[in-house]
Amino acid sequence: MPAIPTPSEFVTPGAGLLVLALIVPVVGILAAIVAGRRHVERTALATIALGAVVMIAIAWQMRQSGRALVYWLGAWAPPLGVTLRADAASVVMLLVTVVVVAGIAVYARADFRTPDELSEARRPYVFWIMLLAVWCGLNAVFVASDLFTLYVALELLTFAAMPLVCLDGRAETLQAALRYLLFALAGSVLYLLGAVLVFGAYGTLDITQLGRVSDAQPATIVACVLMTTGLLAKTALFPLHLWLPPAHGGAPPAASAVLSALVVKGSFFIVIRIWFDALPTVPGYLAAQVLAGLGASAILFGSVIALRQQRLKLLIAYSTLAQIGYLFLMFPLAFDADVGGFVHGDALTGGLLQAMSHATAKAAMFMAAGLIYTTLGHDRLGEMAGVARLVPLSVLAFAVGGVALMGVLPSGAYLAKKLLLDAAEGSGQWWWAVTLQAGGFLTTSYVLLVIALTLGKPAAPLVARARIARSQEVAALALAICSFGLALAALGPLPGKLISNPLAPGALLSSAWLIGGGALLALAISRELPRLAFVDAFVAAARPLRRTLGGAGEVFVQIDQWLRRWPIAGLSMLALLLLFGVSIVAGR
Amino acid sequence: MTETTLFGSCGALLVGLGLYGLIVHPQPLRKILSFNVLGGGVFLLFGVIARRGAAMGFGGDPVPQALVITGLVVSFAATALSVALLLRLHAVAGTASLSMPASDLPSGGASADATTKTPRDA
Amino acid sequence: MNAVPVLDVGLVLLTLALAGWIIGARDTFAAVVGFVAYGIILALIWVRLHALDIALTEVALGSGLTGVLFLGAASRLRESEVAERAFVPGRALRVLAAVFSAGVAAAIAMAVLRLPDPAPTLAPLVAKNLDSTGLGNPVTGVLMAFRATDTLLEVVVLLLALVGAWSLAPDRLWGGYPGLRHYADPDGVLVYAARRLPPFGILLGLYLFYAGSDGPGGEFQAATVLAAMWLLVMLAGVRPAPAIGGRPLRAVLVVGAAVFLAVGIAGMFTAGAFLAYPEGYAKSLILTIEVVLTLSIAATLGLLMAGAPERSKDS
Amino acid sequence: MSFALHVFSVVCISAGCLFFIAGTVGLLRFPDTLTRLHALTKADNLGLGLIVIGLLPQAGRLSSGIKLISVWVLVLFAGAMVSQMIGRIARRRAVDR
Repeated sequence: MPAIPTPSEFVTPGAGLLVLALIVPVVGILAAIVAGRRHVERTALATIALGAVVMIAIAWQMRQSGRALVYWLGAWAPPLGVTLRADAASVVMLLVTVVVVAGIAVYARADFRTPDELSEARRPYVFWIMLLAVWCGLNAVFVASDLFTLYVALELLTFAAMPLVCLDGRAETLQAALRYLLFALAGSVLYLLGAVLVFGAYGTLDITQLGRVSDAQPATIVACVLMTTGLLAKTALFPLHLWLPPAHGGAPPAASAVLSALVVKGSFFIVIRIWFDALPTVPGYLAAQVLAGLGASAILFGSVIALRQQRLKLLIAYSTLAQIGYLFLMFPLAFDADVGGFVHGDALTGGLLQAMSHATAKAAMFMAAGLIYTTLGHDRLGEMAGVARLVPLSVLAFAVGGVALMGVLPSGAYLAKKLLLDAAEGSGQWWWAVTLQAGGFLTTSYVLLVIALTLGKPAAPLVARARIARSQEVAALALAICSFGLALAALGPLPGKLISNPLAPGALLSSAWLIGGGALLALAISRELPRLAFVDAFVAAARPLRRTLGGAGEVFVQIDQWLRRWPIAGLSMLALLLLFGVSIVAGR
Repeated sequence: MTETTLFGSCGALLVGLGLYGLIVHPQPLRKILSFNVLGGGVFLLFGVIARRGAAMGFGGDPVPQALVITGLVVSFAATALSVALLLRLHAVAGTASLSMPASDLPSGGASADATTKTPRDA
Repeated sequence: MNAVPVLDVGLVLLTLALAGWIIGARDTFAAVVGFVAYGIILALIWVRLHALDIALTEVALGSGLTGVLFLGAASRLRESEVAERAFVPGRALRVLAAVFSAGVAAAIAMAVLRLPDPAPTLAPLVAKNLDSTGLGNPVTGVLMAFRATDTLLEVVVLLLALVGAWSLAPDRLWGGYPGLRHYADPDGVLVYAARRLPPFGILLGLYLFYAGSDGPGGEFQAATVLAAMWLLVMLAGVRPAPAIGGRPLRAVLVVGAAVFLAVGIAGMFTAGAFLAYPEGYAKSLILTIEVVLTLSIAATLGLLMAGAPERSKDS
Repeated sequence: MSFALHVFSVVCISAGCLFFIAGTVGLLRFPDTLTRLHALTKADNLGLGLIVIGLLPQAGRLSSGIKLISVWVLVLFAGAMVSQMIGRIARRRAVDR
């Protein structure tokens, strides 16, 4: 009988805090369900505040001890028991998550207040409980070191996300929620099947133990393929994104922020856990190229289609599609040929930084879009002119979040890009360097487009249809600013060579180059154009170019619609399963 | 042919059948049914792996067996939630189809109204 | 080939045939009936795989409650079914889907058949540590002690599914009564059954629970039987489903998870770890948790079956 | 004695199986709902009853015997109830038509 792996790590001091990270939201959920009425909001806010203290304590503990925190639940050692384990990646994700949750909570207070004439209302009750639940599921994902516990956490996340999608109960969002639920459930079943195959091969589900014993045998290859594809379906990586645009574009803004900024990061983080920690030597170089290739397609499709949108929220939803693709570019760059596997290093740090920046920035952008919507009563891009003067803070929040995503100094995304570019150069994979640069231009193009649209001169003076709370604008802006500072703070001291003076001539030039290129792309492809004098001049001069590129953009839109049909998306999932299988087998 | 070979192949085939149904059936209720067939196959594979680990007088490794029970309960919750969602979609839209374009749904299309405090009821 | 594998082969063929029927049947109602049978045959396979706890769960939850759920949905959706069939994908797509599914199934079968021999197992570790929990049923030991965290999270998942189902109600019906429609004739046989059967059902549920610490059974199986009895009472209209706004009801729903959590937290101080049980008290604590958990799970399952509110609280 | 009990079991269980086969054939071959129900209830009531009686001598323990009989009683109850309900629906449909 093969020896059962013995525990390699023992409980570390202060690791009890990880239990708190897990149970504080659970206590909040239970209390909110019972208390109901007006207490739901208060319970949620108090829980989040308490949780923030716990996360800070965890980060402090981690910095004190300088190594991963490990906790055996029930004092049972793995493989029999379940281990909680937090490494640097978990801790920064925990911190960023609680910040985003808190920002969304402050913002949502105005939208999800129980009306005075009712003792309890559906929307606040559901929203606050599900916000806590999403947070709970994510914390579990970040600290659980067990493949099956991760499955339960994933399901928790799905069940919490689905009501957020269809909170307003329109047929369109109910349909989006059903698509999301069914596709996500299929994804989790595939993940579960992979997990059981791993158990069948090694007799343990503990990620740390698996990292030491796992090897490429038929069961683990199939398991890796199943788990990866299942998780990609839940992350909505192109071409498995059938549910993302309607779900993220149709939900109320605070809910969209939760879905776009947080929920997709859960399954993404588990992909990292599997490729880097549980089965590091299984997937191999070729499969990583395939994965990043999907990411590159996501960037291209997501960005181009974002430029062709007529509604702001859908534009942001497609931007999420593109940014999810960006997250997967780091996989081939983190492959170490000497080890034959994926190693923690600069590439992974870059990928996580990107995920964190996206979390804060995207939450801020959706929140800003919600404020614009409330003010105008619509979010049609063609009628955005003058909005910057009407709600300057909201537009500023959108702009700051967008600029952070573009990767201009000194944002987290800039650092992420720099780390990834260095890794691409170091490993000789120039094609990913090109993709990273191109992705920067594409991101810049749609961010600039929205900013320019709001700056235009309105045909008729704009009137605000509704007043928005100042606290909401501040929350959005604060989160946007966080995407500059937070990731840096979370990472602690950085090597000096990464940070340069943003106003130095070289840095300014590269920013200008990025902005110029992005602007050109936006002018060439976008559907809506800002009413600005130089734009009109450009359009008059470059009509054929716009016709060609705009037509190409429409082709992308058509392909996207085709890919998002259910049977096609299902077939894509099966095709990906087979493709990953072939690329792993062929890669060795 | 051993017991685990037989039931293992059966589980794999059920997974294949479930996946096929999930993809090609146009009615969501049939998709949910297919999802349950798929789940049955996955759990059966759990059972086979548990059975392979029979030792110490246990008829199977108790850990994967316990995981199946947890999995069955989660799977029931998933089914109940999807059915409830499906019934609600049907009540609001008169159809439960996932293939129908959102713009053709009764209250869908351009009149998207995400921030209203009181959404309309069907 | 001796007599036992013939039975196994028969069960497998029957399962595959039923699965094919569920996928292939034209009428949804027929597919649902096939699904109920599918669950029962699967339960027999679980018995053959020496997993009686799973067999009980499968037959009660996987086949029974899920079957009822599908039957209700199929009858409500019947009128729109024909229109939806129009969206059936073309032949090329179907063939491609079949080929791909077969490929995936083959890869999985290959992986399972080539698992290492002898198989790794945690059975010795479970056997070694089961005594300290005072339980005789190793599966209950895993669920309530070794991997109790999963069970706790799972109960939270069930609760969230219920709140998610409630969230589908229209705003004005919030706090109202779930939408179980009952057509029962007050003098009919269903009402008679709903009055006579529950005592036996509750007895059976209690037995399953009682047996579960040492033999097959446990809180999930017991809760399912109790939920089924409650469902029968609700369906017959003897006692309609309760309004979802009531605090006592909500307290019943969460009390199981709350007690579980409280014992877990107490373990941090008395036994050195979250969800650890102090020596000598393990069995009594586990039983305490299981009692309240059974109640909460039964209530949650019953309300999940009842669905979103469809009548206002004033009606 | 034990041989006689074995023979008794074999006879009863075989008879029970016969009822099940007959019931199944009837279910498949009979023309309408009510006659199909008629065939089915024979399998449930008599077939299962005979099998339970046949198994009783093999049960070994009193508690197992009680469980076997409870199974039969519960199936009888459920069978009677469901047949009644199906029969009612069938009659209502016949009247409607």
